[in-house]
Amino acid sequence: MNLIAKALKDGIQKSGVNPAMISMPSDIPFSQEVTRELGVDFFQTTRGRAIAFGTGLKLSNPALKVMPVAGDLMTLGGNHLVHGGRRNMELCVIVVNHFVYHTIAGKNAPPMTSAFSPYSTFEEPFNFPHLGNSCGAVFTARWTALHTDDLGQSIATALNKRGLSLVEIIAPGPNYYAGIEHLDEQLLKFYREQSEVKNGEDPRHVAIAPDKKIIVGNFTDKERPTFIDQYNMQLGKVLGEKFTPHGVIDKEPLPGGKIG
Amino acid sequence: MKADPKGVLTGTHYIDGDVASGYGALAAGCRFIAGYPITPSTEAAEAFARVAPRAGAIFIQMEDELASMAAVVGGAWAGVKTMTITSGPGYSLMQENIGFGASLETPFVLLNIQRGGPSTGVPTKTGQADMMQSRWGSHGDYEVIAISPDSPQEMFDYTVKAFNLAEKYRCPVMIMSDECVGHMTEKVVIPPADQLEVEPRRYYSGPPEGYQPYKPDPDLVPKMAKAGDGLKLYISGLVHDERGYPVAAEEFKTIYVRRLVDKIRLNKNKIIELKEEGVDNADIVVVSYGISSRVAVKGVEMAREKGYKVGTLRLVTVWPFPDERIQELSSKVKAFVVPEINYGQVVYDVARCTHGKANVVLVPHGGAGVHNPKDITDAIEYALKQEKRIEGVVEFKTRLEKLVFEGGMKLKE
Amino acid sequence: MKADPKGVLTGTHELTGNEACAEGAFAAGCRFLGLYPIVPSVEISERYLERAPEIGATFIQMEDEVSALAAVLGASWTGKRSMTVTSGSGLSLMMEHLGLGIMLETPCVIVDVQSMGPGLGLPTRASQGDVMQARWGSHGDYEVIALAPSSPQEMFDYTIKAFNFSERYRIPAVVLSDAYIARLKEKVVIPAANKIELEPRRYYNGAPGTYLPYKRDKDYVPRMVDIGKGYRFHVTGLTHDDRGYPIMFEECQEYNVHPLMWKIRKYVDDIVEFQESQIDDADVVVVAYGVTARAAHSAVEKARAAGVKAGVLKLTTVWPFPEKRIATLAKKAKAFVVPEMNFGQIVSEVERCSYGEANVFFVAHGDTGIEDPENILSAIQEASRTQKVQSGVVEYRGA
Amino acid sequence: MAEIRFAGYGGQGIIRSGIIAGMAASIYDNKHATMSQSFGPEARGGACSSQLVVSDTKVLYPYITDADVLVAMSQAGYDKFEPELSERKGVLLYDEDLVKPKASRGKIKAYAIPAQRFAEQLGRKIVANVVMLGFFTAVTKIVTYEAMQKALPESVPEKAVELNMKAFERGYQHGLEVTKK
Amino acid sequence: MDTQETAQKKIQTAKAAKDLAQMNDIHPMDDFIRMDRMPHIWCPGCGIGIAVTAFAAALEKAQIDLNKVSIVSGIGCTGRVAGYVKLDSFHTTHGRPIAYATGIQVANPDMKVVVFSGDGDLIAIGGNHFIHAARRNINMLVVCVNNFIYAMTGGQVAPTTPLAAYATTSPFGCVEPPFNIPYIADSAGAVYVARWTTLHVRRLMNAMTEGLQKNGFSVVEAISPCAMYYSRINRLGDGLDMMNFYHDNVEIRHGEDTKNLDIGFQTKIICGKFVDRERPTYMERYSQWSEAAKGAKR
Repeated sequence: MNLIAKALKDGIQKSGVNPAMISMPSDIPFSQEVTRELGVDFFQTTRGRAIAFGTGLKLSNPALKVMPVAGDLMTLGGNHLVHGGRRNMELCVIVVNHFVYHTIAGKNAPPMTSAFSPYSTFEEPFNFPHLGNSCGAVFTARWTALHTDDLGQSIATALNKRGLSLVEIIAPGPNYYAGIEHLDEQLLKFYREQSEVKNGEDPRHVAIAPDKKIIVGNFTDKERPTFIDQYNMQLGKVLGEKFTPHGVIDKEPLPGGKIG
Repeated sequence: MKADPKGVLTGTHYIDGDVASGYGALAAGCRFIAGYPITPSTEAAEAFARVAPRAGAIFIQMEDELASMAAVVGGAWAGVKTMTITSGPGYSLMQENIGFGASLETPFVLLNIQRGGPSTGVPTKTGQADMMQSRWGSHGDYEVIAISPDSPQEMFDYTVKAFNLAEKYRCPVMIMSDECVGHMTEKVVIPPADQLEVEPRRYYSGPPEGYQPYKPDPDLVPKMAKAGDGLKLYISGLVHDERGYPVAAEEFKTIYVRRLVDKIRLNKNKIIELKEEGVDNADIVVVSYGISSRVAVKGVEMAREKGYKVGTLRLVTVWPFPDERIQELSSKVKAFVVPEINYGQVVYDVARCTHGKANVVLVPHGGAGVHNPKDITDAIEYALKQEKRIEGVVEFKTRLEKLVFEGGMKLKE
Repeated sequence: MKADPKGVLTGTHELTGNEACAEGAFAAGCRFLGLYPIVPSVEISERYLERAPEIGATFIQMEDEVSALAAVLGASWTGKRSMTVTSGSGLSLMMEHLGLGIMLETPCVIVDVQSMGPGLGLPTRASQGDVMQARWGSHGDYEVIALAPSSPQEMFDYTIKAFNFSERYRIPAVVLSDAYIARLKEKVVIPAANKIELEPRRYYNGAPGTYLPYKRDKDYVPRMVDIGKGYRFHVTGLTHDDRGYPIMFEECQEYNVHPLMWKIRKYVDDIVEFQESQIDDADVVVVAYGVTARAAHSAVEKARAAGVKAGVLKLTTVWPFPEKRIATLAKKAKAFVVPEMNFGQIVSEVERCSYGEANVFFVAHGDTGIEDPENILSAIQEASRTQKVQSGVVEYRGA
Repeated sequence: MAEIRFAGYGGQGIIRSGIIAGMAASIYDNKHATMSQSFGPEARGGACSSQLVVSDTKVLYPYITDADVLVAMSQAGYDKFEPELSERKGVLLYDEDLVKPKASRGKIKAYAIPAQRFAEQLGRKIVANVVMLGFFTAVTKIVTYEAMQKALPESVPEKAVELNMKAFERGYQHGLEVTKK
Repeated sequence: MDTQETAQKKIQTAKAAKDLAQMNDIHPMDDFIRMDRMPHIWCPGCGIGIAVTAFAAALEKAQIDLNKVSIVSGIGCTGRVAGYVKLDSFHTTHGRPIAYATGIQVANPDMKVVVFSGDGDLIAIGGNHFIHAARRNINMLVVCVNNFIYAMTGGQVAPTTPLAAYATTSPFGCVEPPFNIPYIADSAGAVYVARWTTLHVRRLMNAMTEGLQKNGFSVVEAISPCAMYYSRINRLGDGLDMMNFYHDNVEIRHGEDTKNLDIGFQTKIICGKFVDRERPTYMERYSQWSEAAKGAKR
């Protein structure tokens, strides 16, 4: 988790957003030391509901920057991701993907007894950037935890993006693969050798498969009105003068960092 | 604190219970509702969506009930009063995050317009079979407050009250209404904003470093904070200590969960609201809640015409349950008659509190309709006739049961 | 019906509770597992899928608990005995489909390895906080059968029992294990397949055109068929008639839902099981279930040694609750002591069924992990000293 | 106290009728009025009814026990709810083109109106329920004419107020004529 | 329980009388439709019935043994389809028919499973099951009748409601862009994706036939008018007007890139067959795994 925390911190710093305005609903248990270090408000939510929880935060106080962190494959939370993307809810979603190593290394020789992995090995994993892109995310990127600079930059861009952005981080999962921790060195080397940077690649071509390199980079970067934009636009049109736009206090721009 | 006039639709309305509850939420200061359409609760969401913009409130229709409930908890931590609206199956889906909200000591209100169950059941018709679910539906130990209104006016009033209780005790408050009340249209008088008392959120106001999200005040309720205030909140659904940090040590669990339940149990006399009528020298007391209490009125009326001494005890707050009051009454009366639109839920708590001192007669009804008041009269009569103490809850055989299972049923489709 | 030898690992083994549960499922003929991994129930799934290929059982890891139980209900209608395993928050997510299982009268087993709640709680620690949820957690009216094992051997035995109950009464049955039993490793004796008695599914054997999915036998339980056999039936979660067609009026609701209660309530005596020890002359009866029963036994031994006449009533089936037995004992004994790893759930049932004839002492979740026999012992001693019958539960808060 | 049942099929504005009458009684006549509705998921075109209890004091029991008035706008609605009409004091109002009533029982008084035909003559079939409301007001006098005049414009779209007032008047006049006889 | 039987007999007698009355008319769909449940609940002008008819024809055309087809529906207007179709049919909970069907398919791979449900059911609450079943490539045909709104509950906004269209829970116009269902299905891994409106009955039927014959997760989106809510709230006329609209505004583009298939409010609708590819199904991967597992063990 350290690698990820570092990347998050780096990203927040680079983005210029005031950490106090960042709320981080997460279904990964970060330690209090880490979140204090990040300087954000941290919420450990029920499994898979970080995005839904974040939607509540964002709509109740649009001045907040909301940064849901989702663990493992987002199995339970897949629906919230696609709907968040469709609405273009202004959320900076970080997906931490621990599974890839096994898929890549073709380690699907059963039966394996380490928790969680054996059931999934014969299923094909999601191509997150593609799924995110197809449901409407305005920014998608994938990096391994090793690409620290690029990852930090991507997170910074994502944080300042108006709309749902999705950054997939491929990282070893010491929490779950306790038994293979000693592999970390090798694993990182593996990441280095096996990944290929292709910025701007069409996300549909970045699926992770055993015989292919992991394509990393910033894939999608587009503009779409956010949910709140669309809400203000539509209600302004229908209700006219009577309507006070949501999230605009005294017609001042929102606090909480640069808004593009 | 007085209500914000922007959210109060002062005046006399002729609206149904669902709509009244939607208006009540806005008047109570609710500024965020996340919901998902489900019959028969949708009108409340629709009503709120219509009036929300005038008060700067927002309604979002989420992708499902799980997301609605999670968003409502999130919204509350962003500093606004929040609510969600649902019915039977949606309520079941929300259970995980209700427990989560309770463990975070999040104030929010949940409106459940009960319908016929189990499963999809009878969506367009009434039921009262989620009462125990409202108390026990999520895993682990927690306590909630549940209110059961019986008219559109009460739907308004008690929605406001529900928000007040939620803020006061930092816990989920359930409005356990039902389809009959939800779809019943009556006059609803909404007072001016300056006559509506709303409970402000108890915010922490000390230095940022000193904030502990679960450090209780003397009434066992901790102070709230909101995201974005620079407090570096660490809020976790895991077992946590007063700072909110997850701890593995067992004793914290004891303290933490004990306070979760104690903050309601020990304050229960302040929370419980009952409406009693004619119980003082009654032989029989009819215990009821929600729409059943209005139906019971007729049954009681008929029994009184026959000269029986019958009192009524209406549970406005069903949870926490008024153990002491039932205990007290059970040594004075002969029996309790409990009409419920289910096959026995709250009646077991009545029975528990009698400690064998009075008989308990359940008048069941499966839902999709209300009791025939004659059944209640008959049950009163039956209870009066019993000389002996009967162990257990007597399930009174209703006209409907006889009709359906003893022949004579007509298929009217 | 005897068990299929293919699934029975006959012999004496050292197994954890979770492993024993998976073995029990195989022995009971379970051939489909719909799961979503959650601590502390994962080892059941792991054991299951490790052995599944050789036994010919299938499983699927679904995207969440909601769909895991949905898949189990679907699989059950194909004729395969099916189960799902989960823990606290997973059980909360399954509540809607528990209701569907009740309404479709689909036999299946839900194993809930209880850990601390509410919310995320403490996933690795044991608790008994889901007991009331198992009974009341889904909307609408229903009855369930729930069993509480207290050892790996009982995990094995009760899993089979749960399958038998679920087939007999066409109802989802719940096994309320806990994180402690799950990890506890003990000797488990698995008998030969021909010594394991299984309840066969109650099939309908008539001609395809004549099948009514909800036509009840005299004991209120309807008969099943497998899909794909040409019956082409319809079932729905809406209130329905015998044909499984939705009819939504009051009479049909009564016709449909009331027997869902009766099929359990009228056979309570056949279902309810409990184990008693030293109860005949007991002044104080400890009512316990699951892992707390072990502490209860130990406390009772000590109490006896100290001259207090104490006994244990251990619930095998928590639901339905043994109302009659409690009522009988209330008249004989002075008091009940109810230790639970929660803050008061089954104790209110004991209070209700004692009809004011005996005191009820409650020993809440203690500070020392698995219920401390010393705590229970002190409660027993206090209970034996208290003469007057008090109203309400007396919560024992430690010496 | 008066117990009124409006019955017809979905799309006729049966529930709306209950609301308008209830609003008139409770807000503008200062009485108490409770309206409850019942419909199934198959409501479109299916049976639909609303019950209204009007009382000078607070309405405790909100449902019909011994109906004073049945307003029937479909045969199915008539068949279903006729039996609950009080033998002593019942009043039946029906659309003579849509309902064929059985022989009268007890002291039930029946009044007929071609409400739908009138509505068609006015230009829109959809206001048949308002014609019926006018008729109801005139015949039963449970709700005052003045209260209905106030409640009606509040309950219909602005554009349709005039048409609805006309429809109400048409039914009301017919009611006066019928009761004079 | 004699009394219960008596009551039941009464139901049966009443039903039998109704059945008899209908006996005189034998309809070609009799083997497929539960005639004893007619009339159905769908409103005049609704397109769901057309989709069901197309499905019946598709089953015939695909020459599938009706005893080996199981149909699962969720909640909503389209959710009632399972109840009217004389197959092994399940009416389940809201949003979960795909999960339920997955259980059937995995436990008994011989069954052909069809999920027939609405947009709100499959894409809103059931979105997760939709994408995960597509990812796993579970062998099933999903027919998603898309009428742009929640109709059963009375016209609430759906994740398919076009921007600015009105619904009861978007009283000032819909503010959320709708899903492009083929795109989601495609990106999650469906092997067959087609979209037609209920005007294109024959093509819809052909798409369903192909979907039934396909080994893997197939999605057929059937755009259907909702005359009672969607059209009424948005003042778009009745069912026939919507059909006319489809006639004038549908463009057929087979093989179109799924990302170009967005639907706006009363704008052009692109229909056609968009995806038809091969991927190993869940069961294929599973049996591979299972064989390997047995090998590993011994």
